[in-house]
Amino acid sequence: MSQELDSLYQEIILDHYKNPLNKGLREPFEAEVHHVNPTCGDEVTLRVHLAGGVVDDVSYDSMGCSISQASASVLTDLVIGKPVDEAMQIHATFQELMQGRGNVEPDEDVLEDGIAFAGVAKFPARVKCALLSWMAFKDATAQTLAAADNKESTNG
Amino acid sequence: MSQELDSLYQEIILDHYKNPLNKGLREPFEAEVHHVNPTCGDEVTLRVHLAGGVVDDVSYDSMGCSISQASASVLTDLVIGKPVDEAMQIHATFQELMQGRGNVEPDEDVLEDGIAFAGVAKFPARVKCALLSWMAFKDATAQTLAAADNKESTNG
Amino acid sequence: MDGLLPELEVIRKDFPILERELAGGMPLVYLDSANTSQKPQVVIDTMVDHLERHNANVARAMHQLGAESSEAFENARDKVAAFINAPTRDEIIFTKNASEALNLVANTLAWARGPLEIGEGDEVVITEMEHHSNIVPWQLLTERKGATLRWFGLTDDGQLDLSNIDSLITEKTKVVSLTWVSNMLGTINPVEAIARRAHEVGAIVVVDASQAVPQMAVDVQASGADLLAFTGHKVVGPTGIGVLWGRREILDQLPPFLGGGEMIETVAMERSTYAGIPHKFEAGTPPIVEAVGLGAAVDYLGHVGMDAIRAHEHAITAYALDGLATVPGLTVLGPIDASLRGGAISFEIDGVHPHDVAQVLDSRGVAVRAGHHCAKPAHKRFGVQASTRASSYLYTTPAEIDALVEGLEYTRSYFKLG
Amino acid sequence: MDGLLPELEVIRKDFPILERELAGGMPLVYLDSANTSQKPQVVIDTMVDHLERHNANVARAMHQLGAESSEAFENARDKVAAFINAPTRDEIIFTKNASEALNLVANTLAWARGPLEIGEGDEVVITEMEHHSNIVPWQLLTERKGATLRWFGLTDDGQLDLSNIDSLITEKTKVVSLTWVSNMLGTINPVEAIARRAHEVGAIVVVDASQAVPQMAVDVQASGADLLAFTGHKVVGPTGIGVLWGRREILDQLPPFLGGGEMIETVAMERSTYAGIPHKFEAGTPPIVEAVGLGAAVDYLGHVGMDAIRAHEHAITAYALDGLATVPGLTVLGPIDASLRGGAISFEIDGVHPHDVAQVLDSRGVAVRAGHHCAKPAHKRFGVQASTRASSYLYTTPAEIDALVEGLEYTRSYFKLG
Ligand SMILES: Cc1ncc(COP(=O)(O)O)c(C=O)c1O
Ligand SMILES: Cc1ncc(COP(=O)(O)O)c(C=O)c1O
Repeated sequence: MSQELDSLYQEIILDHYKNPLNKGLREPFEAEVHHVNPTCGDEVTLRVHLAGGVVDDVSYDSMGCSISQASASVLTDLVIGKPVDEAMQIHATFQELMQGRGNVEPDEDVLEDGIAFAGVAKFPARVKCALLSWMAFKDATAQTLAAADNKESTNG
Repeated sequence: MSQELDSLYQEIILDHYKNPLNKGLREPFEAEVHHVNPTCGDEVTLRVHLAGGVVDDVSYDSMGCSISQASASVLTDLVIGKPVDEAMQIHATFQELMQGRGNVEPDEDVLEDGIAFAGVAKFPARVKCALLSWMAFKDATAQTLAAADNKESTNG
Repeated sequence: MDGLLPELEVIRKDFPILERELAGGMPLVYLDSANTSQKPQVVIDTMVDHLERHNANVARAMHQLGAESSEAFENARDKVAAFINAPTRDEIIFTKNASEALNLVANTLAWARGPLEIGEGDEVVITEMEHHSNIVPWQLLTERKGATLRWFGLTDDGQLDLSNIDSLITEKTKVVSLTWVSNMLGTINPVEAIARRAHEVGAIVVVDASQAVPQMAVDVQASGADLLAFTGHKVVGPTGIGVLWGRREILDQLPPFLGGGEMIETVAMERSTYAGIPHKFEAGTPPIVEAVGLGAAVDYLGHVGMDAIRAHEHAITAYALDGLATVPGLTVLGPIDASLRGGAISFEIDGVHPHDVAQVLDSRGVAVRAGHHCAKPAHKRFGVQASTRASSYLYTTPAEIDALVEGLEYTRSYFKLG
Repeated sequence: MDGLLPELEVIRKDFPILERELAGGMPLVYLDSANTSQKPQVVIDTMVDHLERHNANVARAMHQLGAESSEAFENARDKVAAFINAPTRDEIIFTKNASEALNLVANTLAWARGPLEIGEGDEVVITEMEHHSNIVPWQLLTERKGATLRWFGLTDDGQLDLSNIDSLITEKTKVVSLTWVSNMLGTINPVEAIARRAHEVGAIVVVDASQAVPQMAVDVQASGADLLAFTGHKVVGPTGIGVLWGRREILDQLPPFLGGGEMIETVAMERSTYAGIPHKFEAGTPPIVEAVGLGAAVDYLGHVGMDAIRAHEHAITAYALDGLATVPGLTVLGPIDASLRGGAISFEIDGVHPHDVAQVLDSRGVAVRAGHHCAKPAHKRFGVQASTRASSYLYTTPAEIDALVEGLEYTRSYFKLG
């Protein structure tokens, strides 16, 4: 039983949980979103700042379990500084891993520390925890891009 | 099976069904009520005329099955001309028989042809049919008495 | 007989109740399936297994039983979505029965603001052959909102009178709600054509598929419906569960119905926000074991094949119509061409009240329904107060139809009719 | 240990799921009964017997199966009426769950005219410890009708703060709705005293007895409630059924809720009239097999004895509170005196999130709930976002509480807390 548990609570996850990266809300940002996991109440407020097609900053404030906290930390570590397209690609890869019920082989080149979440995919109730901040990131990025589009088309 | 059926459809019932007594709506009357069996749609419109503490007339118009039709016929035959108290007593006796699930011994002195309904009590789905006009009679009589009371107290 | 299910005797063995002996040792001849269907062993066993081994609340519970129960419950949603070809599982809302599903729509429309809002001058169109569950909600809605309720009439052979469709469904129409298959007349209505007209004028189309889903392959995307309701207990599933399917675009616009449980996003003293579909409309602990049973039921029907079931019903219905035509004084209400109808056949017999018909049949083990079948306006249209209804399903045999016809002849003789 | 059910091992044998082995061969320790209770064999068997031998629709069907099914269904109403000491069976309304029962009341009040009508300037009073199902319906009602929602606060030890009762419940108050036993804090509220004040000002009293009926003998007539709701799946019955009890005088004044099926007296195109209670509030095919199961469930509980169950819960709860007090960094939310509370115990542990607590416990077979338990305002009141909840029932043993406490110690060591 402890073995099963260890596959969920990888050392990497517990490390990110204890020492989360990039935590706190920062300026500047184009979009701020607030996402909730309705069943358990976990919450994240997340801001995205894009500049020149690159994810310049992702800042967040969150309350929740080890999985959701660690996952926000890993997210920011992975996407900050990446071109938006690549960040969205990483998002897709992570989501695929999480929803794969443990049958998807994690790609360390893309996901780095994120591969530690492979074990979470086997716990359906925890998948939502791992995805909370990722969904918020996707939402905020989409809002930022849509707003930029709007501006352009109004200007054009 | 035919035997069981015969206990329900006594000759007396079929006779009343084919040749109902006192059918049709008549004047004078103090109260008219309309009762429905919601599950099957059987309907009865029933009028009561009381005079000097006696049930002077009960007239009715009805649509429904043999049991409900015959029961209206037997009702009027039993209560017309009886003092109100006695009529209500007959009502109570008939209702008790109907709701007795076949375990109540019918009292021929009180119920006369009404004892033919003893078999109906064994068919829970049909008890409502047999009671439809009886409930209407009780309701109309109560309304008449209440109106008379009111008048008295207003006059007094 | 052509069209009968090839393995009818095997199918009958799946339904334990069909072995029942009734009073006087009579075998059961169950011809009341439009009222409720019987349940195959696999549905019962699946429910028992869930209760004995996997029972837990769903969504909220993270432990192993909770995960098993949630998975079984949500799998049922997938199965139902596939069964009616819904574009996404999120559009499947579990209710307690078809009546709740229809009321959910009428009730949330009463509180809707924006394009779906209904008020004075607006019209809702239904038909004279609706079940009360598709009448009363619209009466309550139009009364409460000062809108007007209008009705498709019926032709003498029990079909919708479409001659005035263009003056009935107009720019004022906000909702058209109709039954796909009538539970009284058996009529199959041209839902798609009516939906086309309704969509021309911007009305939404609600389809009561309570009698359609049990009897034929239903494809909600091809149907023309915007919202569609059916009920578990008529598709060999348990009571306590119904389904509302709706296009996401419409469901998203409707305000919440019942509040509490998993229908929320967050609850605060100042104000609450609501979950997305389907959960937004599923307040409180859902019918869990019932959904699991319904999943097994649609699996079962899918395995037999809905086209095969439709062919079986058609064959039995044609055979029944032929048999009933031999009974003197008997008039069928509704189409007498089996290809225009489903398997519910209502009729009257001169000189015997439907209650009495049903009673005599029951004494011979033949179970039919007598009354208004929750379709009073349709009965009134045909000048009758009540009727007797025989309704078949995938387990019905020609021999059972023979027992019905013989029973009706016996009824006539019992009541001493010519 | 004093107060435990004398035949606890025999009772446990009645619940087949308690034999379940979980992942890694761990035996099930089910401590999530406030979420949903497990089902004894007799409830399952009664449902199976109904489905296999007596299944038919009720009320409408006059045949033998219909009579058997109607009788079983209506007997269940009698059993429930007796179980909560309702003055008449007609006051027992079957809903799909407690949430629907509470929404039924709020929803019909929105359309009520006359003395029960709610409008601007009127107030509804609830409490900060309500389950979302007793919050959201009142938020929707007061929002929609321009009325005001007011709240009883909570004391630091998780009881209702009654200090301002006279300024909270005033002449403006139309409804006071509160939970009898909190599903999060466990608190047992003084329903009768609050009802007395509410009745002084002419308000009606709605009681959410979802956690009370499973745990103690409930006498609706003595309770002070005008309306009272509970849910089948928490009293060892199936999902898909709940109960609303109400005083006839109140129920008669409420307009219909859902329309269709047996809730009518007559339906005409011009207008419809409605049946008397209870049918007026039971639209469509009711949860038949669920009612039959619920009847068996209350019979079962009655046979064990509600006072004995209360004593058992009290003993287990006291034992659990003692055990939890030994876990470093653990804080119980709610009264720590077992005699003031029911068997649901929510707690937090410094440094471990409730999700993680529940996960570690689950790996040891101990099933508890983690989250907000549909009581977000109460969590907010205590400055926490979520908690872990262990909840016992008549089948819970002291050894299971030991497993919980050991599991919590293991959790602390797993997360490397001092
Ligand atoms: C206090 C309380 N009220 C209401 C409910 C709602 O019950 P249901 O989900 O069965 O509608 C629950 C249980 O979830 C509860 O604990
Ligand atoms: C056409 C039709 N609509 C609606 C209903 C209502 O279904 P339920 O009683 O399960 O809500 C029925 C069956 O009773 C029906 O036949």
